[in-house]
Amino acid sequence: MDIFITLLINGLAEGALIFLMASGLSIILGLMGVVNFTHGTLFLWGGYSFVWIYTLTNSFVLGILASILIVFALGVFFEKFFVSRVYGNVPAQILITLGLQVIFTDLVRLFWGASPINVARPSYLAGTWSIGGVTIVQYRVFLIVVGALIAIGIHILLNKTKIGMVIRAGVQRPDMVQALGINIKLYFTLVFAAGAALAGLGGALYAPLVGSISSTAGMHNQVLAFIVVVIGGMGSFIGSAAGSVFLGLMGAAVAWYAPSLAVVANVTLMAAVLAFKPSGLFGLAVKK
Amino acid sequence: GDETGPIKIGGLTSLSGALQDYGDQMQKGFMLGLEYATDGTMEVAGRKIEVIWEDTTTVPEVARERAIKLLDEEKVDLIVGPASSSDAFAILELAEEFQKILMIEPAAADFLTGPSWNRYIFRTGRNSAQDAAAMADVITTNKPGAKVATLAPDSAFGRAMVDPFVQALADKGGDLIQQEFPPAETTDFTSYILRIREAAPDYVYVIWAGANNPWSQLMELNLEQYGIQITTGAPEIAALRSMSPMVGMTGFTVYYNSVPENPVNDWLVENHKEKYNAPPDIFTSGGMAAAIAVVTALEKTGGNTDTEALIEALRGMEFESPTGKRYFREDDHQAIQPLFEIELTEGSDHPIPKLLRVIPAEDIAPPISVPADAKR
Amino acid sequence: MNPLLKAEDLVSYIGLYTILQGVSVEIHQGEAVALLGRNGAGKTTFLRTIMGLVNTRSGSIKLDGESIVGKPTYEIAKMGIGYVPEDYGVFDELTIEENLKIAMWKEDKPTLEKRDYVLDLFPDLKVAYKRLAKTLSGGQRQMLSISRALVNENKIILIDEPSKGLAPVVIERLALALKEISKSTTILLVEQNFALACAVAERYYMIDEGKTVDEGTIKELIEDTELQRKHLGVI
Amino acid sequence: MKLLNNMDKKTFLALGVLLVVLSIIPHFSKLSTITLISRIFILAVYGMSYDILRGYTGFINLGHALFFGSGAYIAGIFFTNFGNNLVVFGMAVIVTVVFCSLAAYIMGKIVLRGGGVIAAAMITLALGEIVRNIAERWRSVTMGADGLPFKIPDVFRDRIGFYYYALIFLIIMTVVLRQFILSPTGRVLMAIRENEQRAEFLGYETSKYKLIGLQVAGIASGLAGIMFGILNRFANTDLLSVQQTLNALLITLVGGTGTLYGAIVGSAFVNAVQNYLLNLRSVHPIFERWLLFFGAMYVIVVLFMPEGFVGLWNKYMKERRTKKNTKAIEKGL
Amino acid sequence: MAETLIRTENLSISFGAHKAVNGVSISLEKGLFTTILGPNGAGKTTLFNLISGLLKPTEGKIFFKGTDVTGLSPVERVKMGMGRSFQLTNVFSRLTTYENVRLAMQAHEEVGYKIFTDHRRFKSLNEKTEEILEEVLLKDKKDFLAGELSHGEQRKLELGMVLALEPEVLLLDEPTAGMSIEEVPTMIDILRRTKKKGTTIILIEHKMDMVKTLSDQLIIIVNGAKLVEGDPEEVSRNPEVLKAYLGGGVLNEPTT
Ligand SMILES: Nc1ncnc2c1ncn2[C@@H]1O[C@H](COP(=O)(O)OP(=O)(O)OP(=O)(O)O)[C@@H](O)[C@H]1O
Ligand SMILES: Nc1ncnc2c1ncn2[C@@H]1O[C@H](COP(=O)(O)OP(=O)(O)OP(=O)(O)O)[C@@H](O)[C@H]1O
Ligand SMILES: [Mg+2]
Ligand SMILES: [Mg+2]
Repeated sequence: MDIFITLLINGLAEGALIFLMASGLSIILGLMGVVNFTHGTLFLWGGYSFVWIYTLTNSFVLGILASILIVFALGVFFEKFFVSRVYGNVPAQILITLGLQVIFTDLVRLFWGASPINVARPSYLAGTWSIGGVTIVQYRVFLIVVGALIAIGIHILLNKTKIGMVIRAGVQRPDMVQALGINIKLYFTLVFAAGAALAGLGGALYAPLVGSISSTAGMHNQVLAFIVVVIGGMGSFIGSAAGSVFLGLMGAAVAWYAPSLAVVANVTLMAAVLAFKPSGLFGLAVKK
Repeated sequence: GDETGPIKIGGLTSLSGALQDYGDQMQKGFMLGLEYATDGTMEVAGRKIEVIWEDTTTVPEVARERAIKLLDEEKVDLIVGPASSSDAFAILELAEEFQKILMIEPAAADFLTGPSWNRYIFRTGRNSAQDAAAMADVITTNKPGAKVATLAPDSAFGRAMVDPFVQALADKGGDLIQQEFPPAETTDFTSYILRIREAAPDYVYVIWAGANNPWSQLMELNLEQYGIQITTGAPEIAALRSMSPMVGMTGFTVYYNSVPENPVNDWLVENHKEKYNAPPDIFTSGGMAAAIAVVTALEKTGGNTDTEALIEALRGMEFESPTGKRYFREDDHQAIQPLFEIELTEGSDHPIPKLLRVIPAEDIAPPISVPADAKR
Repeated sequence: MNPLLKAEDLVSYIGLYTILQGVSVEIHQGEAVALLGRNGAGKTTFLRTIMGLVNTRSGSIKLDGESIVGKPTYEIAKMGIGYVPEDYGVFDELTIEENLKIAMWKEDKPTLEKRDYVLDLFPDLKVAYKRLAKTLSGGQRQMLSISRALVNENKIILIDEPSKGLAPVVIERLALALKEISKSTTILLVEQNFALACAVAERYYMIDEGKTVDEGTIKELIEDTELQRKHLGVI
Repeated sequence: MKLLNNMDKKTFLALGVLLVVLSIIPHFSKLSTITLISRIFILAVYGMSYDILRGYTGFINLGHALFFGSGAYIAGIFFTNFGNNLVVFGMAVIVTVVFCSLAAYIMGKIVLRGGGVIAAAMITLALGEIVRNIAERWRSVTMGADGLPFKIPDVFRDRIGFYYYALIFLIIMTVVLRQFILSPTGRVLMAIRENEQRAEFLGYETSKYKLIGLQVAGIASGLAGIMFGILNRFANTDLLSVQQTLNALLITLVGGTGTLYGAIVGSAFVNAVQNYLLNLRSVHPIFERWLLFFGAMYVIVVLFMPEGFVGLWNKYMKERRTKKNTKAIEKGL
Repeated sequence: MAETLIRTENLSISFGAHKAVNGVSISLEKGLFTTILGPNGAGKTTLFNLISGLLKPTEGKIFFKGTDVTGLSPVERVKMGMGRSFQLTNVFSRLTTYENVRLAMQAHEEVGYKIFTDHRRFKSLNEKTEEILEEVLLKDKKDFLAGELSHGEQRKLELGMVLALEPEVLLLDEPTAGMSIEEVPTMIDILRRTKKKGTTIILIEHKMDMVKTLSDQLIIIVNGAKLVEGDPEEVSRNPEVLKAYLGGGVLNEPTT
């Protein structure tokens, strides 16, 4: 029973972490249809910016804010000069974002080195609670809370404001959205940057969990994010959230019952889901 | 080749990509080592030493292409490197084809001086079997007949580290009761650690490299309270930084700047600090060892770079290194060397390994796994 | 009086092709003008050039005396141009309601009055109000597309073949509505349905091979069968 | 020959000169250059195989490397276990063809159920990863992530000789693949790329056609894999990775998608640039960050040559033709 | 009595609560020209989608040449001799006009899965393609990409493609929508000739004058169900039809 509860909480926390890493991509890939290979890099920049400011100022909150701001700016830069030229052209998107990924990952190595940089959790989130035989790590609970808040917040933002609507329309017919008097380019830039900032936040919150950040962390998390978005169903933000929790719990279960399958569990799941339900588990139809 | 011109050494290692820090350290160590071994003249027997560095980018095909360039175009007399075992694996055959020596440092996979070995391959660095033997030695010395579990990534690296440990532990009378292999990128070690906790070993040998390390989770799940000791090989400084929860742990190390006590290391620490404003690290020490080995051999041949002469000189040759004396075993050209039992103590930037005992080289000499019919 | 929309010697291109090669059109406040011409003459391209969706090489387009060449499309739209594209341009993944909503944002304070007006004009849309636009029939898409241009206060509306795919009753209703609207809003209409063009417009321009080749009043065109034969090939 | 009739004299002459130049190059070059060019030839075929998929069927396969890597592994495993002679080489070729067409069949059956470009890209990504993981864990045969070095038949050992084999391989594969895209089936694939539903309503069984396309691409890629394996005498799991697939995508995009020959130009460009950048590190320390420049190349290609080199060339030719035409018209007036 | 080519039995489909096609039973003889009329959203296109296999009915059956094709895929139906055009233009936009038609031709000629023969070798195919292009007035645009054609030209291309299929039954969904007035007569001509060749044609169209001159019979569909069916003149005078569909004749169509 203790083990069950421990696994459940850890699975949920993993889900929350996965969601934080994937939510940005859910917007950029799911909503805007951009196959964004810079995701992992944005994640890295989030993590490194956070560590940088956090160690400099000793303030966890400032570190988080800095990571969001810096990566938002990077997002604006990426979108305005590069991604905006390749909407609707998937292979070009893959390549141009791949190029940016190569460059900006190498820049991370240039600025911060290739070896992992260490980071501790802030004292107020560093502890654990012991209830019976169950150990609950405060930082994981914090992740669950943040993940839930972000999921709800963005869901509301996309559904109660015009942003979601304009983007959905703009992806299909950018010319007509313009002809109706809406500056779709501005929307695209801001939404892309917001997605980027979420990726950055993911990186910032990831670092204290695992205790360090390194330049190779991006690529793996990027694949994970793609899996989540696709399993959850492209274009469905809530689907991504559900997909993340599902993956988190599944990860915990596989690690406990069939650890030898853990390495391939995620991709296999993705292939299986897509083969039988191309639209994803929770999504609307996949477009195009 | 040319007996009067400069001696050309090809330095082939990861200078970009994920392993760039290893390559970088090795490069610095090698250059310092040349300086040390030639007393700053960068000359052996009147011939200048010239090093040409190439980047494998940690991609085996590129490693091959660069190696061919070094051998065919630059006509180097021997190659030192690389950092990645896979890169090394891809160029073993080129050494044979071009009949030039490949001095491996610091790639550690066993088979390089084992099943896949050829007579042109030497390795100054330790291999994973030596690590395994050292670990087994530390554990069984502290608790004879100990029950041990391992926790290593489910990757070539993880497996390559655990496999020789199984044998080494059995040889020293330990009992391996549990092996856990989480995916290399996992961020949640709970299931694996819980299973180890239930198996109740005396020691858990943790093998991990990468940002997503298990240290804090090992502490959170209170293994020590269950009477389980955590142990590992202390890594390079950057990775040590993430091990602050592990202060007090006993384990082994290949090198830490304050651990070995000998004049070579003193020189290295002093000069490295002067030049780079930081202490040397594991792969710096390795690079230096490789340089000393090369120069020692060249001195023996009197500056003759003929491969056969060099092989002759290197076989069984003893040479200095920052971790003490090493020698190349005749059968597989693996450098036999001491490792160190250490305890992690509090440090300002990272936990500092403190020497408990030098593990003698002979005690941890790995089994010879070169095929019996290999051409020597 | 200054013309509301004035295009002079307009030359525009797509990629390597120069498509308009000299179109001059002048439309005054409160007029309804028809743009006629064969398939591939360049009518659609002209409307798209006004909207800034096709690049201009030379010539000028002025709205209320202000040049709009080179302005971004959304600014042109905001200056008071409504546009009904030839291929409907409805947003498939949005509901009818959302399609109309997006169109209404152009104004700072959109009123629901106009929306109710179009829903009355096209009751089909009212029935399908909450459905995704991709489920609409061909004619219903056309209705939605027209409606999006009518929910705002515009100075001028550019309409590209609105009758296409509509049932005769609906065309009739549309004709009456456009007639009504043209009292307050200027209309530039591309139309192959001669009857509808006649019912709505007072003047016409004829385009052929990317150039304006003729202009006149609709009345003349109706009366002069020779002219009809020449331009339209009817009779 | 029919093929020649379709080309005008100038093209024919240019090709002839190119061929002569390529034939004599190895006698004036260093080994590493010869290796580099051999590698360019082989990766050009790999790129073309990708172009068949991406350029002619519109299908973005992020698992394409699994064919390529399998080819290299099959060659390696066969040479290691059954001896390194030409008979075994023949066996490896046959097994690769069978394996790739089978793998393509299975992949097709899973992927081609509808669901769109991105879903297909993701499924193939997953399939590729699964195969890579299998190779990584099947250590008794593949030696896992460390890679598998192997001995090759003696005929291939001479690097200059192998250069010619690679060149011949490229020429044969170019002719074959060109025939394929010019065949009625190739035309239907283009139709499917444009509008699958419409192709169905013309009576084409699109899934069958796509399967054929995928199989042809898979086999071509597998054969390129064998050659690549022989060139390097080494196979490792990187050859099965997404990165390897992306290399193919890069090659085709640089050269121009849907042009077939683009892949040859692309392969030459990409490999030459990388090689050049790595050589530059001794010139200036800034080139130690060669990845920055390499990444910039991706970006620049997409931004300034979205149609690739061949696309750019075609556009230039078209522009010239239209200009000529307009001039002719003006003169006529 | 002539042979029945297409028959539907109580054909229905629902989208949620909405019955887009509601118990339609029709029976069309070989060689007949039938026009389907009805208000926007009546279910005409949906009926085409059911007959051609794009949608599966929730109820009812479709028979083609005597066999039950309800369960067959669109491809199989095309192969049996059914061809359709689309209301929203549906062509291969980045292939040339010529290639669009040629592909339709190739499908019809059943060239098969040849993978190493040059497509240009099939001479007769190429000639016939040229003929069709000539017929639909697109000869001078044959090297243009289909996507570069104007709307009206794309409609002509769409028609050319189905003609190239030479189907036994031709389902045309508003082929002349957006076509210029001067070209409509040519299209009428083509349809006449096609009919003469023995092709059974089913047309959806809103241009009344064209409908009247061409059709042998009219079927009026309102709210997904068949309202009346019969002789064109008679049906178009039916008061219900006038009210639901034709309107009061405020606009005078110019007579042809
Ligand atoms: N994207 C494009 N690229 C090249 N040429 C184009 C493109 N779009 C249109 N054209 C060409 O421009 C000319 C004018 O097209 P346009 O669509 O403006 O005609 P139109 O008068 O609206 O015809 P229709 O009545 O058929 O709609 C046509 O000959 C067409 O082939
Ligand atoms: N998924 C759906 N859900 C609900 N209603 C739908 C759906 N798809 C289509 N409809 C409705 O079914 C009806 C039939 O549409 P259809 O396209 O067959 O009309 P049509 O007779 O061809 O009209 P038009 O003349 O305008 O082309 C329309 O009212 C349409 O709104
Ligand atoms: Mg038009
Ligand atoms: Mg319809």
